[in-house]
Amino acid sequence: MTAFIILAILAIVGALGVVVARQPVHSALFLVANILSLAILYLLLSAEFLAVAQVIVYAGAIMVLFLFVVTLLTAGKEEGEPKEQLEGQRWIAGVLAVGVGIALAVLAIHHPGRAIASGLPHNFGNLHGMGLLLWGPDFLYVGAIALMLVTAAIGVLVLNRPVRRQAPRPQRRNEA
Amino acid sequence: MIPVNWVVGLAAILFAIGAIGVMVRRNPLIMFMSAEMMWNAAALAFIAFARHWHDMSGQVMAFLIVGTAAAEVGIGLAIIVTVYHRRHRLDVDEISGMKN
Amino acid sequence: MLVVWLMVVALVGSFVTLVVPRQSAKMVAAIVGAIVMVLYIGLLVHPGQGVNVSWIPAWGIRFHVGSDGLSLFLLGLTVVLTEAAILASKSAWGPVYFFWVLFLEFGSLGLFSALDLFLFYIFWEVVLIPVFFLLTSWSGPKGRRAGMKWLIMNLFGSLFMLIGIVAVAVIHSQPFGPLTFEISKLVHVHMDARVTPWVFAAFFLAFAIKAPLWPFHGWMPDAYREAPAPVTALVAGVMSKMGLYGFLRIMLPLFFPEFVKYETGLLILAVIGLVYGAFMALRQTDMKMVTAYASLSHIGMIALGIFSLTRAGILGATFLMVAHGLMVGGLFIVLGLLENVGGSRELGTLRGLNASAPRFAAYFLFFALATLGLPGLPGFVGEYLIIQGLVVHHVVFAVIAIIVLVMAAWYMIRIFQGIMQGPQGDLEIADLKAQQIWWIVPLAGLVVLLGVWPNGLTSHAVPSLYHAVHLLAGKGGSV
Amino acid sequence: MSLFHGLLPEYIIVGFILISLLGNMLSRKYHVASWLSLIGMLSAFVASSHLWSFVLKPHMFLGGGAVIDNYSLFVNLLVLLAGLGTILLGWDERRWGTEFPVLVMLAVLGMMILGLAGNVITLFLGIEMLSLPLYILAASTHTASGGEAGLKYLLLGAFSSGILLFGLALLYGAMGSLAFVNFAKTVATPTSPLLWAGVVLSLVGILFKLGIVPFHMWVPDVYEGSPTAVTQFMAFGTKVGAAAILLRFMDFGFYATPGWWGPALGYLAVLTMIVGNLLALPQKDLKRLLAYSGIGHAGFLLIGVATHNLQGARALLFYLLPYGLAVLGAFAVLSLVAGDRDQVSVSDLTGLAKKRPLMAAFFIVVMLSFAGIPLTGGFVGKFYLLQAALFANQPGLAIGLVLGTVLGLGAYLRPIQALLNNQDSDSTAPKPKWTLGGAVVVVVAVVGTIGLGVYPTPIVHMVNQSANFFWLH
Amino acid sequence: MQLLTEIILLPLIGAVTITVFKGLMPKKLPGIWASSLVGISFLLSIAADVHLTHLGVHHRFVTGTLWTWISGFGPAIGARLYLDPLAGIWLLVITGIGMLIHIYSIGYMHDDPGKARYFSYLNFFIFSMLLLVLAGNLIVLLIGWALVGLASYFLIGFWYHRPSAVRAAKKAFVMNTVGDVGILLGLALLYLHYHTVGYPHLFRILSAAHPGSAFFEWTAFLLYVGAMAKSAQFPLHMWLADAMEGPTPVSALIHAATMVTAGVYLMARLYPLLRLAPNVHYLVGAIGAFTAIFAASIAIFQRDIKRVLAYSTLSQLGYMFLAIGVGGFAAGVFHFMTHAFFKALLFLAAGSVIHALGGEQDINHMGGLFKKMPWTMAAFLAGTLAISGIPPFSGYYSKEAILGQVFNSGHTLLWGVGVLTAGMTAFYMFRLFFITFLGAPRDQALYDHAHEAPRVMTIPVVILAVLAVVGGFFRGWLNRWLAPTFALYPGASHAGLESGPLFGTILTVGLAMIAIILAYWMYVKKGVAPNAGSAHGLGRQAFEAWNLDTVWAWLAVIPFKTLGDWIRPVENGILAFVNGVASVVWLWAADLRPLQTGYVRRYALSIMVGLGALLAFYLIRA
Repeated sequence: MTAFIILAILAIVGALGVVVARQPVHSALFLVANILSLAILYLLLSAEFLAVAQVIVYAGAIMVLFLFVVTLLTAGKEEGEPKEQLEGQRWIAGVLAVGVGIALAVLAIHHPGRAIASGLPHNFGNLHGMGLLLWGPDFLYVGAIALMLVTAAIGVLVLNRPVRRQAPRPQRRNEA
Repeated sequence: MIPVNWVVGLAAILFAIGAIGVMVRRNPLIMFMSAEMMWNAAALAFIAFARHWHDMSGQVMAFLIVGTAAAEVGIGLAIIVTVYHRRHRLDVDEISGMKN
Repeated sequence: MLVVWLMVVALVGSFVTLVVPRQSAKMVAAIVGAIVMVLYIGLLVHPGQGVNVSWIPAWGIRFHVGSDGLSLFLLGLTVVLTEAAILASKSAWGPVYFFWVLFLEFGSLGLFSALDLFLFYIFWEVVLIPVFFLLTSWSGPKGRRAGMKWLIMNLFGSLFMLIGIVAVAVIHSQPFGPLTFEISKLVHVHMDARVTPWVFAAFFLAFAIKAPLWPFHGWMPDAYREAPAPVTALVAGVMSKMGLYGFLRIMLPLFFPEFVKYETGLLILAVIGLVYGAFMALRQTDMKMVTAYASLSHIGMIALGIFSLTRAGILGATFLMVAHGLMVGGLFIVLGLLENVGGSRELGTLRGLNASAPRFAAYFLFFALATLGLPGLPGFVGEYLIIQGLVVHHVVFAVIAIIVLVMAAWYMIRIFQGIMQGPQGDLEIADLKAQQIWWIVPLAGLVVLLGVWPNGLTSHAVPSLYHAVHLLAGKGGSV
Repeated sequence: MSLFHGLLPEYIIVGFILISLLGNMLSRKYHVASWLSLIGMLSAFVASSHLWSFVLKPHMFLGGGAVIDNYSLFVNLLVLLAGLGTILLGWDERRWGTEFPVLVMLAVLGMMILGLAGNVITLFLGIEMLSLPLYILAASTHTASGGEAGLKYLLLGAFSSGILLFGLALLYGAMGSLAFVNFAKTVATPTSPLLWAGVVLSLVGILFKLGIVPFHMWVPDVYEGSPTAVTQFMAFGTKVGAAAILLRFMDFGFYATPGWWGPALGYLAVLTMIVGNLLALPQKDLKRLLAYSGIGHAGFLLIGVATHNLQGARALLFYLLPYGLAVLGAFAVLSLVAGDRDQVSVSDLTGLAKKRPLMAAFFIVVMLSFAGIPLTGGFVGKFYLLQAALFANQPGLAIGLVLGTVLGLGAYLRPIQALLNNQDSDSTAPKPKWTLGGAVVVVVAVVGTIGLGVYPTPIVHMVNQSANFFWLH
Repeated sequence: MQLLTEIILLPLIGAVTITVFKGLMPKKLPGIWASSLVGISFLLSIAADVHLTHLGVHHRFVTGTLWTWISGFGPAIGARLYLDPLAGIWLLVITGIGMLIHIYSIGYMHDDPGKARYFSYLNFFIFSMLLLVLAGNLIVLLIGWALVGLASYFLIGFWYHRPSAVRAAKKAFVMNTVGDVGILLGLALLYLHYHTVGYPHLFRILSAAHPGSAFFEWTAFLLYVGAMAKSAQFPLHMWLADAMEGPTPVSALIHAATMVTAGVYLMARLYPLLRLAPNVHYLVGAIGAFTAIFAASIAIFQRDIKRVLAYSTLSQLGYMFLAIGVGGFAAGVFHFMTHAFFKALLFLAAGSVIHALGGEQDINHMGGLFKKMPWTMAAFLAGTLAISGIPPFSGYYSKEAILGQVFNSGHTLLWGVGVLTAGMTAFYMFRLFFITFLGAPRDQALYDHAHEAPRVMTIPVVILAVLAVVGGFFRGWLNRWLAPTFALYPGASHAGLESGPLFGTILTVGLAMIAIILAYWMYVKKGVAPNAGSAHGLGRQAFEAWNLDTVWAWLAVIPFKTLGDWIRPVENGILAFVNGVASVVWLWAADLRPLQTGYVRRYALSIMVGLGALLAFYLIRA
């Protein structure tokens, strides 16, 4: 319980940091903190594999990508955000999100649940267990993820191609 | 023993913070990070419930979320870069040419 | 079967006009119209059984068409008036114009012969489209607005009717019966007392807007004013009958108790339209608008006949529907030709034309007299029957109706004299040439025939009419 | 039937994606990829049709994660139609590069997965797989509006996916299972708050994709900014996918307890129909107009779910086809009129009837189908929806449908009147050119639209068969 | 039956052929063709009447149905014809006098470019009038009734380029329509109660009924409204004077001899119904008497030769209705017959005068014409004597019959009015005669041009003059002739011709003689100007027909037009409502558009709002 509280505070602080930080780099770093604390929480929740995956994929790959882009886009540019201009945006968003969050949290905490008496199954959440699933019955899902990553690759390719504005329509006879 | 319900409560709070981030920040990168945070919150909830139900399919789902997030971040960052690489500021409110 | 052929010929013919050379489109359209007329004569001789085949079996929808006494003559009205409209149109309006006119004929034929409620609805909306396009493309910017108004208002009403139709079918199928849209079967539907008024209102709205009954005529002045004269003739002559036909064909059998319940209110509505149209017609200076409001008044008269819920009234309404179509259609066509040569429709601009155009004057006067209900011409027959029906229970309305008949004589003669008689103005117009308008003579002959021998129509209409309103017996009174 | 057999269309698409990628490496010729994708989708189409008779009884795989039945196959057919149309419309759009067909196929795959999704995982994967290529496609024009469209779509998509995911997580927590089949079994009893919170959150995610008010805001901007062919794909394909999963999710997963989720959807449907069609009225940009009309149509589709009866499911499925055909036709004409531009305003249509009568006629037909005029498929669809609403004893939905239709009619009449308007037409403006792909799409759309309007019986039968998943319980 | 059909159809054939082929016909043909057709019709009418005499007294009618006119809502109504002695009289008068006037018109309309049209109208009128008279039920009667109105409309407006003619035609048509719809409603009521409007049948039913119920009063009143309009009874009389805008032979035929007496015919026809409605029956007589004296008062001050005759027609029609009102049906019919003779005569003679003076109708420009037009003068004198009721001219007998019956029935007041009117009649008629034919010419130029009419015009005039002189001697014959008709009606005790007390006769004739002498003294001896007395005061009011036109305008025309103007805003409101809904929708759309701000964060917020709302919705419901 203590561990949970500490991790929770860490995660929340990280999350708040992301939202509050003035500079994107700081936000990214706060997000790393958040992700790491969550990873530890995963461990506590008997999800060893995911904890590892979280660290490697999120903290390792995704956040690095973020940091890279942040530096790419903010280098040599003015930093910081101008003042809020949309009327009531912060206020309404805050109230709504806090309301929704509190409502959900309360619901979740009060959810009775049906305690399962027996202990965890064998290999629950470790590499072995996940492997059996992901390379077994759920392999198709992994295939889908693979296709998505391919999509991402294509996307980067397409989006960063040199711009050809107003490319002329191909003339049919030229092709022939 | 971690109280699963409390973990889900934490996830809800993270989710809300992420939502606030998306709605309040004007830097697209931070907005995107906040959205990722919402995904993370969902993954956390899945894992917590997987623990609760002693059912690994929740963890599989969480894994898939992480994988998808990776793909999405790739595309997202690419789009953000294409949109902003010539702009002065990273301000999402500037990208509002289409309206009404 | 023949009735289907009528529709097929009209439909195929409409597409044929699109592919033939531009200058021969009118001729082709006229030939198609003539073929339909010939087929219609066949139909008159052998009314036949119609066609009843499954169309969308999943919803119990059948392609069920047929012609009985109620629809037979409205089909005839459609056929005749369409041909007249084609002949009265300018060849220069192009193939698409004639396509739409024939398409309108197709839709109208379908509507009047449909015996399945779904089919009825299909045609109900199909006929809206040609008029919209005719208004949009063959008149000015005001016409575009009028077209928009026409389509949106009518569709607004008819969509509520669609709800009504589906509601009736759904209620009829409860519990767990198959869906059906056959009018003859839906008649036996048992509706909850809380639901019925709404369904009634849904149907009523559609029919009242299309007719148009007062005060649902918001689309009417613009559409009548802006449309090319032959189209106005079709709208006023044929399409306005669709709403009234709907009352007879669908609402009376389906909602007879409601009609009895709301009778007074409905009669008041109709009578307001009757009086209102007459007063408006009296104060117009545009000859087309006089006719338009006169038409509104007549629609009120027909509605009065229907809502009187007596045999005579309903029979009179049936008769007047056909007769009014021919008369007002002919009148609009003549006015349109007059506008073409005179370049105006205004009472002050056009005056004393009788001297230069006696034929115009003669045709104008003939149709004007028919419209105002001169005894011996069919308008009188219908009006007589309606008044005969009204005196059974509602003498007050009969009195109002006859006062309006006097007003009709007044406004019609006023507009005729204003344009045709009196000292001759500066305007001299070319009179009609025989080859230009030979076809209006048979039309006029038909009108005379109807006036002299109305029994030819009524005796045919009666059996199906009483079938449609068999519930009338419960209300007593054979008149 | 084996899983492999059942997933044959999907496998074919995957195969052709891989082949195309390979082909792209080997040959940079633009049309190779287009042809490959065309063949691929056609074969998938054939495969789906072939499977039709094998799945009179639904087959479940992956523990309920994938349900192969007539429903999924019908969705496949619709989606493939959308994909084929997109490929044909984009046939000559060389500037998008050879990756364009691949991306379309990827999105098609995502939509197909949505059609067969039977658990939370496939739902999520399908939605993401549908969205990711579309983010790219939306942004792919390298124009300011294209970038804006992509960015908005991306940010909001990520946001809504987050909501969806959290909702799914809550559902999982409440149910202890990811499969809809098990939801249905568990949910029979009165519900826990966690459950409905989960339903609400996941609904928001799905309704966002469908474009329901108030989750619709991205639609006009993204449609306007995207290339025309892609817009068409979004308007048709995304709606099919989202509607398919929404139907399966609600009507299959929560069939037993319709009473508590139905009304809210009903209100949203009415709101959407009215707001969407209302806002379509004053639009000047044609794509934006169609976008708002798409929102309105999403409202119509939602009726089918809100009625939570068999007729509703059938009607929704049916309505997707005439709607899609009209979208195909409208956007095809739009792209022909636009030529090289990406923007088409209503006034650009002026005088089209004179310049290209046939094109104008086709456009009119599809517009009338949108408006729900009889003898077009749109009418039959609306009729079916109305039937469903009244069978469900929800006249409010029917009235909303009517009001929405009338408002929409007002919007559709404006382009029609513009193209019939000969007076104000700019005679110097070049005539739009027919392209082969565009012509094929338009003709198919128009023939299909009228065919559906005149003789819908076969499709009605197909649809009625497809909606049988409903009776699993 | 066939005979009846032929009688009716011949003029119709004439009308149609002339209309269709007028371009092909030689100039003179239409007149001859039309006249000969009517002539044949006349001969056939005689044959038909002769045929009637061969029928039994209790069965003296010919009837039959040509075809079923309408059916389906009750017993069928046929296109029926019916000839009985009553109709027979009208038949003879219509075709006979009609023929004469046709012939006269050949001369009168000789120079008019529209004469083919004229003859087709005239033939059409004869057809309609025959249809009216020979109708076998009220429906056919109503058709004929309206068609004669139409023919009258055509002929009044014959010179359609004259605004006054056009206005008069419109007035006549609209007022006649008032009558038409009265009959329409009345017959609808009759049909409703008895399921028939066919003649012998209807008479039988009505004869069996007992008087006094409101239904009979209403029905009779409605039918009487029809008769009132057609026969120009007060207050629906104004159209008749204006109708003089038509050619003079038309005035003779339609607006004196035949059409305007259709009301008398209808009332006589509906004798069984009037019997059942005592109040309306009395009303008929009272209004008749009032019309008679009222019109006479106007006629005294008129300056237009035709207007004088028109008002005298009105006055004489009043006599006929007076007769009917007291149950003297035969007397009414008798006066109709003699009136047809002498009034047609007067009009034709007046027409000759007008013709001779090149269209001048104002008596201020006449005078001394007896030298130029002796034949015409003689004929006119005969007519004037007849109308003034001087024995032994025809008018004396018929007027005596009426006044006698009125006196016998005990309506002393009505009788007094009748007697007074007789005196006035003699005065104004002789005023007209003296001013026109005697004295010095008032307009020398016109006088110099005057000439006797051609023979084609004088011969009909002379024939009519003879009839006007001897018409009274048909008295006994008529009584016997009509007896079978009225015998069909029970309680017809007063139907036959009666004579009044001797003092009445003396009083009437004496009054007339005094009036003639007064007129002679005033207009020949003293040479009073014709327009003297009509310049101001009561005379002016009388000259302007007591300004009833204005009253009518205030009572009917202006209210209707004003109502029409009031309705216009309502109409604008309805139209504006439609447009208003459109603009409200448009504005609404315009108001909603800014919500789509283009800011992606707003969009996200909107999603969140939706989410919150949905959650709240379920929270509240949960």
